[in-house]
Amino acid sequence: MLLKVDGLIKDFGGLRALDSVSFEVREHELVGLIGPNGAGKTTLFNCISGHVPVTKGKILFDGKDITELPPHQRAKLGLARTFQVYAAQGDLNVLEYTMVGAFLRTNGRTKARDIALETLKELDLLPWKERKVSEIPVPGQKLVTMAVAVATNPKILLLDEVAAGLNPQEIGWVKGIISHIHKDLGITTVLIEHVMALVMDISERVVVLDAGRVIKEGRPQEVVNDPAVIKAYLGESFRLEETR
Amino acid sequence: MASEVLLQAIVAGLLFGMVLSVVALGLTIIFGVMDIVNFAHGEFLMIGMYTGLLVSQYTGADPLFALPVAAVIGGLLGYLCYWLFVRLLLRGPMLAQLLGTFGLMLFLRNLALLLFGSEDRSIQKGILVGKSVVIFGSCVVPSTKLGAAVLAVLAFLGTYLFIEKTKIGKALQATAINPHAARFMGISTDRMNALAWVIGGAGVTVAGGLLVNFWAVNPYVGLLFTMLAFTIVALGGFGSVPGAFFAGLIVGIITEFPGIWDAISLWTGWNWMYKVPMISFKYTWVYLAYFLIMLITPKGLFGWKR
Amino acid sequence: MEAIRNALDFKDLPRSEVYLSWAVALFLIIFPLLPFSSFAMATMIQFLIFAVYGMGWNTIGGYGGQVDLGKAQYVGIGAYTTTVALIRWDIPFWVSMPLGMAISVLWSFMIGYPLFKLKGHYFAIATIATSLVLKDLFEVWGFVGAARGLHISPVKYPPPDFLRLIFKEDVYYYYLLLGFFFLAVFVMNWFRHSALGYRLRCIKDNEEVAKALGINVHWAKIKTYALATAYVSAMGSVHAMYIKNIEPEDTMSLDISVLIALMAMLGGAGSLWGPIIGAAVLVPMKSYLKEWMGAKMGLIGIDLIIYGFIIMVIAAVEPKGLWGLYERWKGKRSAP
Amino acid sequence: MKRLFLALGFLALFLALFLMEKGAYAQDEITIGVIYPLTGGAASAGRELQMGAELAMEIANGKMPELAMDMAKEAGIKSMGGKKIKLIFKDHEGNPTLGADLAKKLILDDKVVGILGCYHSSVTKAVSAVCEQYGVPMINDSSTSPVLTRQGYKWFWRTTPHDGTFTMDLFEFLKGLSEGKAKGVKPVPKEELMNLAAACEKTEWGSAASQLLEDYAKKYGYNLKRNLLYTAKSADLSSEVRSLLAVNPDAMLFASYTSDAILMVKTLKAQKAKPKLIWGQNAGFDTPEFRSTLGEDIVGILTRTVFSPKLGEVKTISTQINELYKKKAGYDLSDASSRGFTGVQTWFHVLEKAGSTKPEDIQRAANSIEIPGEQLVVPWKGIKFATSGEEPGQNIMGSGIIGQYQKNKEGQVVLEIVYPFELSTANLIYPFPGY
Amino acid sequence: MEELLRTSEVEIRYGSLPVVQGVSIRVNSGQCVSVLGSNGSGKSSLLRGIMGAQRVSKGEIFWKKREIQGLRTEAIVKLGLVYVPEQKMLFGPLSVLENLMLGAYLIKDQELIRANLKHVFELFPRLEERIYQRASTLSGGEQQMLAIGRGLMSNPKLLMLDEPSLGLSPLLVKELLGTVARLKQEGIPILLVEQNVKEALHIADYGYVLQAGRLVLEGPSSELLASDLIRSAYLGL
Repeated sequence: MLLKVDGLIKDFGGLRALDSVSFEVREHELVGLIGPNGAGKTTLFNCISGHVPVTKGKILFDGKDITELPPHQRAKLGLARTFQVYAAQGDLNVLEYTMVGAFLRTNGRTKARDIALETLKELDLLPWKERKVSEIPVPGQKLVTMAVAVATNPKILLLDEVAAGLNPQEIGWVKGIISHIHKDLGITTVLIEHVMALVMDISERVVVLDAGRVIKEGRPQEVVNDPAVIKAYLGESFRLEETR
Repeated sequence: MASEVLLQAIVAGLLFGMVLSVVALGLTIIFGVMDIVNFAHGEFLMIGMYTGLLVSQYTGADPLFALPVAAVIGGLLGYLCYWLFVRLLLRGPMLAQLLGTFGLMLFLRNLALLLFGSEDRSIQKGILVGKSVVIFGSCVVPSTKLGAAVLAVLAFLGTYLFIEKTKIGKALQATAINPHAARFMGISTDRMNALAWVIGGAGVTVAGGLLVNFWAVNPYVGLLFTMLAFTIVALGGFGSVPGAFFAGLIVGIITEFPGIWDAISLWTGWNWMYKVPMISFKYTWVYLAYFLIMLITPKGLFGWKR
Repeated sequence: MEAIRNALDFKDLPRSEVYLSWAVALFLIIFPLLPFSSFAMATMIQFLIFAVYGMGWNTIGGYGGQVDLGKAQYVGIGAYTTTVALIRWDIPFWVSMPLGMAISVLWSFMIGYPLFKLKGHYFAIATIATSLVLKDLFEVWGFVGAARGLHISPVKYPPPDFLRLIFKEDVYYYYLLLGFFFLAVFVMNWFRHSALGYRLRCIKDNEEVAKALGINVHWAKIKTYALATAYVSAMGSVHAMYIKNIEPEDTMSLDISVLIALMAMLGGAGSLWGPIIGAAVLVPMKSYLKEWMGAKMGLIGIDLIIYGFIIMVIAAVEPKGLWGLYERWKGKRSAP
Repeated sequence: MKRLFLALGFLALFLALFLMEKGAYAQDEITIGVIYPLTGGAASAGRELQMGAELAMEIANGKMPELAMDMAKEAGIKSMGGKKIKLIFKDHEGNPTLGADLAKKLILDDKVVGILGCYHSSVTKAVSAVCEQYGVPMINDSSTSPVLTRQGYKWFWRTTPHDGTFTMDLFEFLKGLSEGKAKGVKPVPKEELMNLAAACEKTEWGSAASQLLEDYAKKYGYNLKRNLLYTAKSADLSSEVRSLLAVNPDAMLFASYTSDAILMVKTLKAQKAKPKLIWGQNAGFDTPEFRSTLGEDIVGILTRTVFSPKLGEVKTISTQINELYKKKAGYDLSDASSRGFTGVQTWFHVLEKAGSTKPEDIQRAANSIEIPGEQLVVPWKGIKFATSGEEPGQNIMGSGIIGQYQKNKEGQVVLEIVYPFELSTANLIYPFPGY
Repeated sequence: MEELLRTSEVEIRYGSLPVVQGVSIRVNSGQCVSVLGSNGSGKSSLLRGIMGAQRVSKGEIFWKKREIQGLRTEAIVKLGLVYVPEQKMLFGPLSVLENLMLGAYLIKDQELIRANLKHVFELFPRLEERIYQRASTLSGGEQQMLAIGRGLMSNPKLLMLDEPSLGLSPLLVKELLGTVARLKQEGIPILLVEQNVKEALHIADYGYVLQAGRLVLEGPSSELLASDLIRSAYLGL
């Protein structure tokens, strides 16, 4: 068991964003995390990566309780993530930015550079290496943040909506990269995604969150046909029969 | 004796604090409405002080009558500053805002230096100048200070009522709380920002007009008050108007800490206390207070916004 | 070893910039041989001092995006350490300067820890506050001469004295400062390429992302702040030996902090050449405007009026400063 | 190509900037650099000094046989073939670093023969160090911190007596007061004047003055209950005054520059302070601005000084110069202007004696001149610099007086001399009338 | 049926990322139109674009046949388009009444304001009970009521509701959408953005379905309800 979330509760003021969420990610798995707007997916990521403190519950990573650790220490243990909305402002170029990730494992500039170049090559981003992150289009930025996360050499990678706003062709491209990261680099991946075409296609297992609770867990096909899931997405009284 | 000294210090601190709260009023409104820190705030105050001084000097009228003039000049200045300059800064990052208001500070300060010279100047004639009021015993208060404090409270109350009781005041508050939502109500945020600068500018120049009754003015006077105002705004809570008032009083008393120290040393009779040059730390405590407040309660006493 | 290689590695700069820097370096080296007035010399010395101050500021303020307006306190600590050490115990400059740096860095750790819990404006104002508190303290502390300050007597320490760094002619100070200046550029170049430098630039961009990449944001800021401090403190020490008369009101005034920050910001925060350009433009402008229009025409303060106005325009038009303007211009040229 | 021209243009401009800065003055003039605070908190004193110095320069360069002064007899410096003195004024704003920069510039770029200045003791200290380094003679006319002549400098001479003398005068005065020596006042028991409180500005001058008060109070057996330092630039002194009043002092002693002296008296008035004596260590307490701003509020205040128009009653030269000065400035000579005048006068005598502008000659001349008291506007026995002992370069013939502001018959406020007792021009007002 | 609002080939970008592409919708007087789509499909961006709160990079927006693209938000509000935002955007520290009065900021006529207030309290009696309470202390449902009430205070000529049911319990959703239905009955034109497909379509006359920023389906509500495409738009099947 690589990651285990146990009875996680997160309150914002009076609002309970996560309510006793428990789920597990096994090594070398690719898990999709879906759910309607406001279900608490990103909050869950923030709790796991340590960007927001949890109210109650436990997070175990690689057999270690990381609930109280600050984010940078979690990253050192091998937990990497990307962000949903992140538009770079700074003047780092793609290579330099990827090197920041590589510096987690080494302090030498040459070595970091080598790691970064290799990562960029793996993800087919080499042609962009001299360009400033803030100057490339947002879908590209998302790929770069993935590359940076991969450059930290993580055990697990949490991807937050990498395909949002991409066109089908680009989605295909991203899909390829994700499965490359997962299969060839052997990095366990958790994926938040709204683009169902992507999630359903590559996830081995899907966890559905609604209103802060896990309402369903299982293989993609199972999940989409689950009445509870459909209800969560399409509304109270929506029945499958009506649409047929 | 000790209690008299203590009382004197506290009275003086409160009176000064009342004026200070008007100094901070504009800063807290501008900050509240548009999240921008105006480092030139003290320079506006300095302009108010010169206005009070010059108007009374050339017309022979009492400096207190110069207050409306100061308010108009300050308001106008704030308005111009907003439309010509600050509006452009808002597009940039925080670094540019800091840089810009610093530039404004240097500009105004040295303009005053060019126009008025670097000498200290103070009011010589006036209804209140040179008179004192005995509150009781040896507790003597200069009438200028008392008058300024009373008018300060009135000015503060006026502004407070304007913000709390009028429609435009409410719109200003709404802009401060959430400018996007305010826009959806049909409130022009640009106009509200300008209004904040007008009120801010007028408030602080009026404070300057009050201050000049008992405080000498030179082009460099602004910085001290900028720092005092920042402390008050931090203590009262960024953007909080009533907070500014009470925090002003507290900071006023902090500046009179040497008097309190004297009272304690008289009380206890400890001679070593006389040797501590507490008077040199008059404002040091204020700066320290800012630092500590920001670390302990970043939202201040009345803050609703950070 | 790699650190030194990094420090000397300017390969990532465009060729034109490299040539230009060679030209500037050459000019700086031969400058004292040219027939200039002592005033020009003094101005150049000011330029070198402020360029190094600005480079120090640039690490935390430019690359880190933390606007620090309290650098004067470190100028003060550096200046006072060397001067006190010289006057009280006759410790030579070359020992007391590192000592001053150590004390400054220690102090920066002490106040940096709480300081960096604050962000943005709050941080900027808090740095002013700490600097003022320290200044007030120095103004009453008899050991360091209180408000009357300290004074290095030319009788007690006759020039030239290479150990204590006491010279009569400015040219000695000039070359010494030039050495420091080049060193500072190299250290800056190293910093730019070091893990810390990269991390800091990432922090400036987005702290949350930085955290997720395993960067201890608070600690990285404190470390960089210490580096900035070391720069400023070392220059403060030299500055003290140069002016030979230090007092809190002058050495530790907020004006110094503001000038340091402004020069770097105006030149271009977060770029290698920014602080140098800022100092190269502003220092001569300030002193010559002051001399011509201030002293000769009686327009007191005109230097800072123009100065302030330029800063306002730059802030409103191009937040990245003069270097930003240059880059934009270059970008426009290369775009079509 | 366009870019190259642009770059070249900038470079040319840059070089031009530097090259334009080279002062050249006519050879037939002897230039003296004068560094005074022409702006800032002590600007009014600076202007006084400047006008005094200019008046002396006019007299030295012109011919006014009606004046009983060596300086007035011939135009220019006789020993150098009638060369004229030219003063280059610079403004140090009360900032020592700026002062030192200006001195360097005067010495290296303007090639001045010597320096005069600088009022603020702190600035004088910095400037004198520069002069010492470059071996350029400096005469100080107006700084009174005793430290200045104790630095072992070979190129520094001071005409004015320092605060040691003035402070001793004060305590002698207090002592005389209890012995009944003061004109028109019955002996005051020492117990009545036992408790003193002092406030001095906190730079070089004030902190030295503060230390002297402490020392002399101990020596003379008085109780200095409070001795605080304050910032001359502060715009509000109410807590300082309250702190002084908290110890219920019999006499209040101050060392203040101009604007803070005015503020101090105003605050005393607003607080209804009523000590028996108020004494000012000159500087601020003896500027025309102090008098004109505060008017009758200063009646009864004592100040140490080196000049009072009343001196004319004993010294004709003082009256004559005062008349000339009045024509120029519109009001009487003051402490500052008379010292500035005397400073240039001393320079004249030194140059006359040296006969050349070589620093060594000037040094030799300065160490050996002796200007008799009757040539001076100030009430000193003369000017003669110590060449050995504790204070080389200090004028050993200087002395101070203590004046008191009193209202004369015409209702004007004038400075009457009350100490030395034998020079008294009026009865002492004691105790201080209060507000 | 007079045309009120029409967008034509609108494109909105966040940076270089297009979130709305070539979307044309139309609202006629007296009509309730619903815009549907899963999250991230660009519904809210579209509304914000119409309100001038989001820069529209391409396309045109007409209000009563007049081009309003490029106007400032304040000016658009003045025309009578009222937006009730997704995150409610209440003025938390102010009271319920003050919030409502700010909704009527542009109205000068005191009588009208009083009448509107009465109308709002009639629709949401619970708001009247909490009239002096701070908005931030209200429950989620009450906050949504206040947001709608505030919108109604300015006599809207078109009310744009952005996911009013978000984060509410099923019971509250029913109640709230009931109120929306009532508003429609009263003749107020409504543009409703909802996730809650079924409920929304029951109220609306016409619907548009967005997927990844593009219009994939449109038609009268009854037709949409019967369509299979809607499911694929949401669940990607």
